[in-house]
Amino acid sequence: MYSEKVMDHFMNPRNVGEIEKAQAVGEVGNAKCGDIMKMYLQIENDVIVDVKFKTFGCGSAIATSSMATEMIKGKTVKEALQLTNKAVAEALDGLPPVKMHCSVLAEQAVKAAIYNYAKENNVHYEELEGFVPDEDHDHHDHEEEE
Amino acid sequence: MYSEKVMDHFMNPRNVGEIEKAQAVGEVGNAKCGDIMKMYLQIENDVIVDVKFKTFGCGSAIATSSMATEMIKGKTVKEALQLTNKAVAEALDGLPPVKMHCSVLAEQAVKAAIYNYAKENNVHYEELEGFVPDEDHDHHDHEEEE
Amino acid sequence: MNRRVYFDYSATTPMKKEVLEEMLPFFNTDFGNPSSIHSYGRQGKTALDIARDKVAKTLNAKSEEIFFTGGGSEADNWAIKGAAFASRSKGNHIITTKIEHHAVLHTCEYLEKEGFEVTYLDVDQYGLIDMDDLKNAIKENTILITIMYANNEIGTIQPIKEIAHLAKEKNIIFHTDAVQAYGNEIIDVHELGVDLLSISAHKVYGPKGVGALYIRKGLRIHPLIHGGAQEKRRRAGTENIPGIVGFGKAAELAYENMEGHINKMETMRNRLIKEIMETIPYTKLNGHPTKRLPGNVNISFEFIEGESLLLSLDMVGIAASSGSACTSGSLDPSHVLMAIGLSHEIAHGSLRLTVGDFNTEEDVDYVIEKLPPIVDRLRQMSPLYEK
Amino acid sequence: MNRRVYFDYSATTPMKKEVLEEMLPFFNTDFGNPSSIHSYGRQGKTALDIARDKVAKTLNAKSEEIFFTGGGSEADNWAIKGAAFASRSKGNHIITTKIEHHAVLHTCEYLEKEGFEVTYLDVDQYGLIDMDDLKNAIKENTILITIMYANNEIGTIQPIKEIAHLAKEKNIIFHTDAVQAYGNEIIDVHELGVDLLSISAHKVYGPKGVGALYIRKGLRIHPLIHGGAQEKRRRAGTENIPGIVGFGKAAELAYENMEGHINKMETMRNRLIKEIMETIPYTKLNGHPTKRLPGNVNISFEFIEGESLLLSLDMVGIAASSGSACTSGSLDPSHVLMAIGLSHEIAHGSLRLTVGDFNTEEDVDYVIEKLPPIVDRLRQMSPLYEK
Ligand SMILES: Cc1ncc(COP(=O)(O)O)c(C=O)c1O
Ligand SMILES: Cc1ncc(COP(=O)(O)O)c(C=O)c1O
Ligand code: FES
Ligand code: FES
Repeated sequence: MYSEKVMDHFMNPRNVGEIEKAQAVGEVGNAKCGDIMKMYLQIENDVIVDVKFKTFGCGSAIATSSMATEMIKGKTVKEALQLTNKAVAEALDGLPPVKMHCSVLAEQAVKAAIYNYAKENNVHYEELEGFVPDEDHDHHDHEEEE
Repeated sequence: MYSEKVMDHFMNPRNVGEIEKAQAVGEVGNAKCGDIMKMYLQIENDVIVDVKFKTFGCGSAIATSSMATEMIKGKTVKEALQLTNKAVAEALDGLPPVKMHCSVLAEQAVKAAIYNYAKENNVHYEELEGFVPDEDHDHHDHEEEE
Repeated sequence: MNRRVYFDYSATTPMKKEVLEEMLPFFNTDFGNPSSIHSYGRQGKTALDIARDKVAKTLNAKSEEIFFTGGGSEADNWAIKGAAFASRSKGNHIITTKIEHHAVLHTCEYLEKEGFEVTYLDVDQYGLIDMDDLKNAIKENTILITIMYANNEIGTIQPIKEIAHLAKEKNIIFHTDAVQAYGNEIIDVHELGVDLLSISAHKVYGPKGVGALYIRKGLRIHPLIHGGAQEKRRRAGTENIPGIVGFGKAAELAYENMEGHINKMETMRNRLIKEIMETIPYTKLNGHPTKRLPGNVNISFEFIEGESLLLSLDMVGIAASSGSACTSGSLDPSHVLMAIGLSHEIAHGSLRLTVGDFNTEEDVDYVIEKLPPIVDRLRQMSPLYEK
Repeated sequence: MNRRVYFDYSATTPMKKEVLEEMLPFFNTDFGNPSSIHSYGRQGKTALDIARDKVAKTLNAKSEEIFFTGGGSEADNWAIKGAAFASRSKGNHIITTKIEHHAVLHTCEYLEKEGFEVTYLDVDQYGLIDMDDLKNAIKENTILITIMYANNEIGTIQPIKEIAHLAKEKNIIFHTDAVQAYGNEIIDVHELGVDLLSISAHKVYGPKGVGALYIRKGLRIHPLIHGGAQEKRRRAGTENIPGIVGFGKAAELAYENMEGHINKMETMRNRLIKEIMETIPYTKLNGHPTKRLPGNVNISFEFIEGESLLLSLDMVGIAASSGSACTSGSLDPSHVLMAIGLSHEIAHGSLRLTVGDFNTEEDVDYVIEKLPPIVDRLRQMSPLYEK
């Protein structure tokens, strides 16, 4: 079902935990749907110097959280905003179709954290235009079938 | 499906053939239903001294014909009229339920022969009262199920 | 009776050794439920996917167009009821033929009770439908045409491609029961243009109790078995993994050597027909002389009845089949033999010999040797003979 | 991961060796179609009769009340649609529960679209229906009650005898889905007084793709699969003889040692529940404490989600199951866990361990050893924990 990379990131997730004095914190998903992802970013000079996550969710949710943190660590905030769920999924050697939406959560969590950071620090990122942090991601309940 | 006795009478039927100058000949069934039984009786002093049959039909039809001829050979006409399909079936160690009606044909064939004999010779057998030789035996098309 | 020869491959086939071998691990080692996410379940899921690919390949279908069922009858029932109920708002008229398998015929009769209208097309003396009859039968409210690919009794093969073409032109769903044709004909669903096609594993050296329905991508029909999310939510029930794996293997084997198989069958079939017809008088070949299944022989013998013929053959070890109703205790002989215009008497004396992969020329010799005296013996006993 | 332990017997079971051995000859030696009158066919017919007797005996039913199907889902669909359509002139109201298997639930939902009215009874926190609710739900036009014998997720056993009694009093057909109860409870159809009862072979160490429907003698329901004259004309399709033979053997074995089986299951089940609940905090046992299947453990772990729990267990070789929707990508967790009143969060963290005949106390030890650190690791990762 899952690629070896997914299983590796699930069993040995990178960057699990919290950052106490994180500049940016974002949470998406909701427990009702069985998934919550929380991201903590430590940002210095517009660079993400550290990142941690906590996730309540399926294997794919945990693996994509882990991979997403790896992918944005050391990047500028602007670069991090380029992160797409597709890129995360590809970095994990793909996800089963029913699990693609979990990778959306990871993208959203990063954006939500930066959104909060931007708001607090009064910065504007055009990449965030149209982003609504509390929007129900409604990623579930799609049929596999046409 | 069939008892050993049925198979024996089917593979080695007794009294197959015709009697050229038979005193009594009876035919029942019809080819449409897949069964015709023809009985030839040689009757001397009210005793059936010889009997032969020809049958177009299933294994059970052939076996019951054979057994019926055995059972009436040497009997008086009155005794032969006592022959029931049940007795024939029992003598064959039973028949499958769907095949019980074939034994009715054998009983009817004997009766039809004696009926014709009685008519020609102007004898009356009370055992034949109510017997209609050309009645469609309509033995088929019963459901196995309640 | 030392020799035992099986000439009833259209009734069912023995499983090939390779098929059984492929199935064995799934009974008690890799036995998981494919819906489970643990390793046992994933093994089952992988096996299921592979088998589906194999079956799809033999029909030139996409994998996602193959839905496994519990047999050919279920596939027929599903296709017909599923399409009929799903299209009820568009119409209620169904067209089929008088020579379909009971799985189709009785389903259509059931639908008549449920408010559908069914036209049962006649066939000619060879068992072929007339395309003009079909055209004339189509009405405004026709929603489904279901016509079998090849007949199980007399082996006649219908012009499926033409029928499919006509159905498509008229925007009518077309189902074909290919249970007998599968494995004996190259079937390319896309080239044919059919919408629904039923097949069954036990007719192609696979396991009993497994079949499949091809459903053209995009076509919606109601499920027959509701429940779990198996088969993309269209056919519920824990998948019969060993059975499906066996079907996959049987399908693969059948198509690997289709040409060799057909040639071998036709050679045996033709010899049987020729020699039987030549040595035994008062016989009639049923079905089409050339448009017939490679393994099907169906001959009527006048003056005798089928069951006694079968029993006699069985006594010398020959397994065959008949269209006589006396085998089942029902009034009429086979509806197929009636539909091609046989009289009752003659229909009752029909014999079907269907050859298969495990038959040899020696088996054919054996039948040719044993059959004539048996027919003769029964004729001698028959009041119809010499009349 | 050297050790592999299977704790998912409610999903499916491995076949017992004796079952496979009994099936083997029927794949390619005694492979005949039981409808054929030749020796191959008669062998199949005999095997079929014996298997039917065996299954009938385990239910204290008559042989002619047992009808083989392609699985439990087909049996459920047949019972419910068959009874509903056959009784449509008498009424259109059906009563069931909110915790049925999807084979029942989705069939009822389908019937709603077809003009039937369905009442879905609530259950209490243990998963039990309230007999008064049932009484109150019965109306003039109620034609069918279908309530499962034992639940597949939480193992709760309903008061079937009482329900059957009430149904009989009100002259309503009563069906019970006994797929999970069969082999784990003494079931006597006559003592219970049920009209229809579904079972499935692969839950009792028999083959997948075989089930049976008990139909009380005299009760008429519509067929689901029309066609040939098999199963007394009530379920068409060439019989899956190897599968049915396997089912017969599995049934026999299950009932030979029912008491020993139940005792062994209960011992393992009770130890699992006790030790897990004692060593891991923030847990909740789902289902009834005593009226539950002997092999069923269902526990919710707060703050974590089921799929990641299953994957982690699978990595150490433990096969289990969960009611979390994240295993299937659908929005809501199990409808059963919702019906007993769990919150979404907690339902997502449920684990089902179902024990079976091949489990040992060492397997239980292994789970008890491996589970706590896994739960802890996932909780450490969870944003909900310590909140
Ligand atoms: C309670 C219940 N009913 C019905 C079924 C369906 O049985 P099958 O998988 O044989 O179709 C199952 C198992 O999947 C079950 O647990
Ligand atoms: C033409 C045809 N259709 C359908 C069936 C039914 O298939 P199954 O026996 O797998 O249900 C058969 C064989 O019995 C058949 O020959
Ligand atoms: S004569 Fe027709 S079944 Fe025996
Ligand atoms: S988080 Fe729900 S399926 Fe992945």
